[in-house]
Amino acid sequence: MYEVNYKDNDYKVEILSRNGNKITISVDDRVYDIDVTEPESGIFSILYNNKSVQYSFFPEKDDRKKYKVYHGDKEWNLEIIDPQRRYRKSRKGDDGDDSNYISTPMPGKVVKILVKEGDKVPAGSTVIIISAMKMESEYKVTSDRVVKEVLVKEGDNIDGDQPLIIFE
Amino acid sequence: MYEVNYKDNDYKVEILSRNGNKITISVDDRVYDIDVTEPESGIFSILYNNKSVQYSFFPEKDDRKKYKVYHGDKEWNLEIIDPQRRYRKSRKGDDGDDSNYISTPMPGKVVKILVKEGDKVPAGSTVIIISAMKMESEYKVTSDRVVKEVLVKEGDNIDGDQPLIIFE
Amino acid sequence: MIKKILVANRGEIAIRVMRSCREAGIKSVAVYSEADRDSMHVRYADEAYYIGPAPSNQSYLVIDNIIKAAKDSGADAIHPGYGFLSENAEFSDRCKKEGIIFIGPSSYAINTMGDKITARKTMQAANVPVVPGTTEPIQDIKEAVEIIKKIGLPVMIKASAGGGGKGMRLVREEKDIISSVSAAKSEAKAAFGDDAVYIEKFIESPHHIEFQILCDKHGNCVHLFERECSVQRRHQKVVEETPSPIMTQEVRDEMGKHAVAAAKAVNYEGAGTIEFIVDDNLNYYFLEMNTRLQVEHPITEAVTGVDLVVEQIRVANGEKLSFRQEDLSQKGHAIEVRVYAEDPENNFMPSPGQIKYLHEPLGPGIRHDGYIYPGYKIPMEYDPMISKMIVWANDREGAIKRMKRALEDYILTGVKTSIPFLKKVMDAPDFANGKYTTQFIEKNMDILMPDNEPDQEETDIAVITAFIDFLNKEENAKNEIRTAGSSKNYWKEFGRRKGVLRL
Amino acid sequence: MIKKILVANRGEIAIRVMRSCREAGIKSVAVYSEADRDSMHVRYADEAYYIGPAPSNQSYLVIDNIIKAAKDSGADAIHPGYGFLSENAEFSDRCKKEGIIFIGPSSYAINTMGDKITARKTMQAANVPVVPGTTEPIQDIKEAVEIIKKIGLPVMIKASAGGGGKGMRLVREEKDIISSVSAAKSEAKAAFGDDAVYIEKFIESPHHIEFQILCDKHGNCVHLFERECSVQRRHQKVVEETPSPIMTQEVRDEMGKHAVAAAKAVNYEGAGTIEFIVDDNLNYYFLEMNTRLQVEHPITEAVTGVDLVVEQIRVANGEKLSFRQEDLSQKGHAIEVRVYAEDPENNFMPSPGQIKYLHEPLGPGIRHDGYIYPGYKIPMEYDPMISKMIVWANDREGAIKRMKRALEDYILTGVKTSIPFLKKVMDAPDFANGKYTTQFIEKNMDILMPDNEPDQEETDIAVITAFIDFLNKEENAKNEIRTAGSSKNYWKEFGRRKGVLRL
Repeated sequence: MYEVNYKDNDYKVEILSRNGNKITISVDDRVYDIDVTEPESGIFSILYNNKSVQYSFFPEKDDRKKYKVYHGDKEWNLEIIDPQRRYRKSRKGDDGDDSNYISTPMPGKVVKILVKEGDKVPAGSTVIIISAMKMESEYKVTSDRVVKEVLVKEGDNIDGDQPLIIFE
Repeated sequence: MYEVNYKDNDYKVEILSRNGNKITISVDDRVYDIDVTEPESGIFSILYNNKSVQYSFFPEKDDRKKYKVYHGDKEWNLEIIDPQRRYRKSRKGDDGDDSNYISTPMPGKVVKILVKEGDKVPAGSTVIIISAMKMESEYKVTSDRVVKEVLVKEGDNIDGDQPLIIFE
Repeated sequence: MIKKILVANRGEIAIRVMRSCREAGIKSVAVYSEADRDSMHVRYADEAYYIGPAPSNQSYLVIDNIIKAAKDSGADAIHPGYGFLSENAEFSDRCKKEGIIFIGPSSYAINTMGDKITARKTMQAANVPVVPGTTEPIQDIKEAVEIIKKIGLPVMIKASAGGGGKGMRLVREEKDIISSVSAAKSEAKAAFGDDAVYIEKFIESPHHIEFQILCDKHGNCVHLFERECSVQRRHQKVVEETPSPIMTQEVRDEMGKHAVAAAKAVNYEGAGTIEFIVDDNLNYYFLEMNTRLQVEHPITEAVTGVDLVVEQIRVANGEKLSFRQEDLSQKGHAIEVRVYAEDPENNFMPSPGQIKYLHEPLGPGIRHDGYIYPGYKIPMEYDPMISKMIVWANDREGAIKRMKRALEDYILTGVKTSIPFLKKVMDAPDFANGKYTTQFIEKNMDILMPDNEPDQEETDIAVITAFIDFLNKEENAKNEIRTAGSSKNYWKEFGRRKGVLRL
Repeated sequence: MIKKILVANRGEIAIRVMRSCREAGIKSVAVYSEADRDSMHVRYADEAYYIGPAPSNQSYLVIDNIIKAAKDSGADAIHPGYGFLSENAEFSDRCKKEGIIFIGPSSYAINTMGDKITARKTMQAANVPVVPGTTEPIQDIKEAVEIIKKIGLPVMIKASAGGGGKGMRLVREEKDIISSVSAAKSEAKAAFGDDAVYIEKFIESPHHIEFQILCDKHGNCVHLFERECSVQRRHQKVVEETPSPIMTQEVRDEMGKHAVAAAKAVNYEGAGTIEFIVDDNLNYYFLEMNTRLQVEHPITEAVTGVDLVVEQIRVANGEKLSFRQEDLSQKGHAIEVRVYAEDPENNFMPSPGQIKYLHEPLGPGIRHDGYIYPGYKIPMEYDPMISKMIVWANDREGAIKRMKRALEDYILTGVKTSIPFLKKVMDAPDFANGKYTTQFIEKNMDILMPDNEPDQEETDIAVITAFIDFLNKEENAKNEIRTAGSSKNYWKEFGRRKGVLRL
């Protein structure tokens, strides 16, 4: 049994039957009869109840179980949870990882680093300043932390979602 | 040493030096200093002598050594010949294979088959009629042949370059 | 008011109609055959209904299936596009019977204009010029000679029972009249056992010029000027432009009036086209009426600013035309080319297949109405037209330059297309001068054939391209074997940047 | 005659200029920084020259490097686009010195219009209305009161030495004049040690309306009507349209004459823009002149039919304007939106990154000037504008509908864009009514914020999408392990079709 996580919910997904591109599938207790094709790479054309809709998607480069899905102006960040991952997740507790490091949602350049390894940083203080497209953003810690490791240096170009500073 | 075949010529190609996307390469005795990147899959942006040109290409699905290359209105059918293939080629003699079967340059539908296995077919006679987009084309043999095998039947949809009728 | 329209068509015209629906806030319903599940018109519509196997006589031409889809979807109206059922009187009637609005003319108008003889008689009654000639068979030589003198030379004499060129004589000079009539008659007698002949004015190397008309259900009818469609190959239009380079304002006004009279003669409703053949002296004759939207309608939209599909919908809604003849004018110059998946170098053989790479032309003055996308497989069951490209500029010279640029910018691989041929048309002196007739392609065939022979340097770069891609792929394949999964690679790269692998 | 143009710019404007070059039969030369090797402008040009590292002050802004590329390529002329060196007087002079035609005005025009005080004085001398106010600092309260009465309320009092809001007072009512002047003066004294103040007419919630002008080297100068640019966020234009919904023909003619007078006052050559601030009663005041092509120039091209880049090149060639003022007219209505890689929901933070999927809007009345392509990585070093989309229709209502459709058809994933925000602008009642000022975005912020909360069904389909793709990929991975190489698969499939594996 697979689940797909979106925000605070894990949706149970199950294929009830499949005949070529015609699929009957349940999401929690809601059942959909859909006709799905992939005319272009990363685009699903989906017909259901005779409605025609298009969903675009791509898996994240570093985790093929994490998806970005788009439809109209809407956007979802989803994660496929197979039994193995569910087990790991339950062991670690929620969001256990995320708060262990600072990262940015987008690529940019490190303008200034305000902490060094071993620093004790009080909640709310800025630890790093990143610029992207002429705009600078300050990244702060939300609780008291101790810096374990600084992975970048001033002037570095960084990717989005890349760990920058790791806390203990 | 690799060669690339185009029409009646085998071009000797050799990379003399490579530094990232800057490549010095010789084709027969002509040397090119090029700066080549692949901004989109299947598109090379090539700068040489400060000229900026674009070449599109794709390898054929059933033979990754056969390429179609496009530039402007021009089109090339090329084949990479590595030492192994050159050896095989020299053993078989030129074009030995091609004349053993009838195929079409494009996908279509079999309208009529005029021969059956074992038939002796005189040069110039039509053996199969294929339709594509409302237009019918007759395919003939250019020399006297004997039909070894008919691989398709009337009404079949066919791919381009698919063997249809094999001769002895 | 129409709230949902089923488009009983496919390809670019289906999408073109749906675009106007979207702008008008109207839901659109696609229908599709088995070959078209992945067609862009299905993806673009709000709803989509399957209507049968790939051959159009089992899907797009099956009235019952279309009507069923319309009923199931609750569509108020059906737009037929062009081709398929667009000029089918039975379909027009059937829609009416089923309480669905047919966005097109009545079966009466379709039938009257669909039959050449009836159309000709109707036009004569409405004082619209038709090609001069006899309407009844003639047997008497003397009568024939009199009629020929009345019509004026040159004329074509045709066997009334015949066909295939038998009993046919072209007469250019007066001295040949009697001998030609006699010869035609005896040839006809020998071939068909009947020596009756027809006589028709022979239009030498004519122009094909058509007028767009638009009529509402309240008796209002306007024309939206001409389209010059003389660039044809085997009676298939290839390039269209407006204004016509040979037109004068005087003749335009006069032809426009006749076009409106022609439409009114059949109580026409909606958008339609009156086709004329025109000689070099601008004498013009009714050829036929197309009781639907034409492929080339966008050039009229470009110079008049009128969205013809929106106007069709308004008329179908019972609204009055929102403009009068005097409100309409032509601004600038527009050219359309039809891009086909065909091989100009191989006798224009259709070239279905998969689009590998697609880059569509953009920028000032270009409208591109297509339906293909990268990876799309052009099916072999339907017309091989893949898009129509329309350019607009302030003057004809600017429009030609723009079209050349647009064709150059249009990059498409995987199938052969008519793009190289169309570039040659734009370059042909006869086209540039605007002095061309329906003989244009035939006459210029030698200079229109693409000469795609690459030079040594171009071939070298092509060879290099294939070779480098081949090497890159070999290299990647080796790397893939060495490392398992992209996730590891990511962290490896990240580690490299730091000098040490930390995570 | 100019035969080769170096475009000293990047992104969409470089391509836009090169398109006109192609149409005019002129070769184009691109320059590129390290971040731009894969940029479309490099791919589109005939030649390309590397000019330095990614930061623009090491590449696009380095005059020596641009000049060197021009010399190396043998370009006759340089087009600066907008931004970068386009309003740099030194660059204009340097080109002249090097014998390269600068497609833009003289350094005199750039300098005069570039300095606010000089520009204001020059405009006053040319009888172009400027915002009423003092030009010299005032210290005497009585004098200040007199001047305020002359200018008329409301006025803004500003500290002459100051900035940052200190010593600034808005006066709306007569009874507050004296107290406000006193307060401003003492605040100024305290903050800057100088109590001198300026007084300027306060334009309440103004409109920003600009006029396109075009002048040749022979003293001919025309305007190409107005552009309404009041939809701004932090003084950055977001949406532009023409005609302005508040304009009257009378005011248009008058403003046009003043725009021409403004350009003539600096002996202007080429294309330029005179910006005015306009109050609700259509009183207008010169704001500044942009001595270059504007981002929003295409809406003028759409309604006038004039290709402004082609005209710039003609002027640079020394040709006379090919039209007079009376030859120009506006037809229909055009709107432009600027699409940025930014996140409207996150304070419009720039969103560089890789474009994953791109589908550009096509069809009637749409012009899309962009430079991105699928797989393109938007660099973080430059302006985040990724394209400008222009629609044209016969009237304003039609243009708004068309823009909505175009924005809906524009599909782009991988980076956040302002498209959802622009859709909301088109839907805003104040915009639909044409009753908006530069306060529009601020005033409507609550209804302009995208509300992208999906409903349950949409989320379910998204979940299904991710899940099915995941399963498909798992399945493919297994198959890849089972079979080695695609060549084998092909023959296997072929064999299956025949029932037996024969080859």
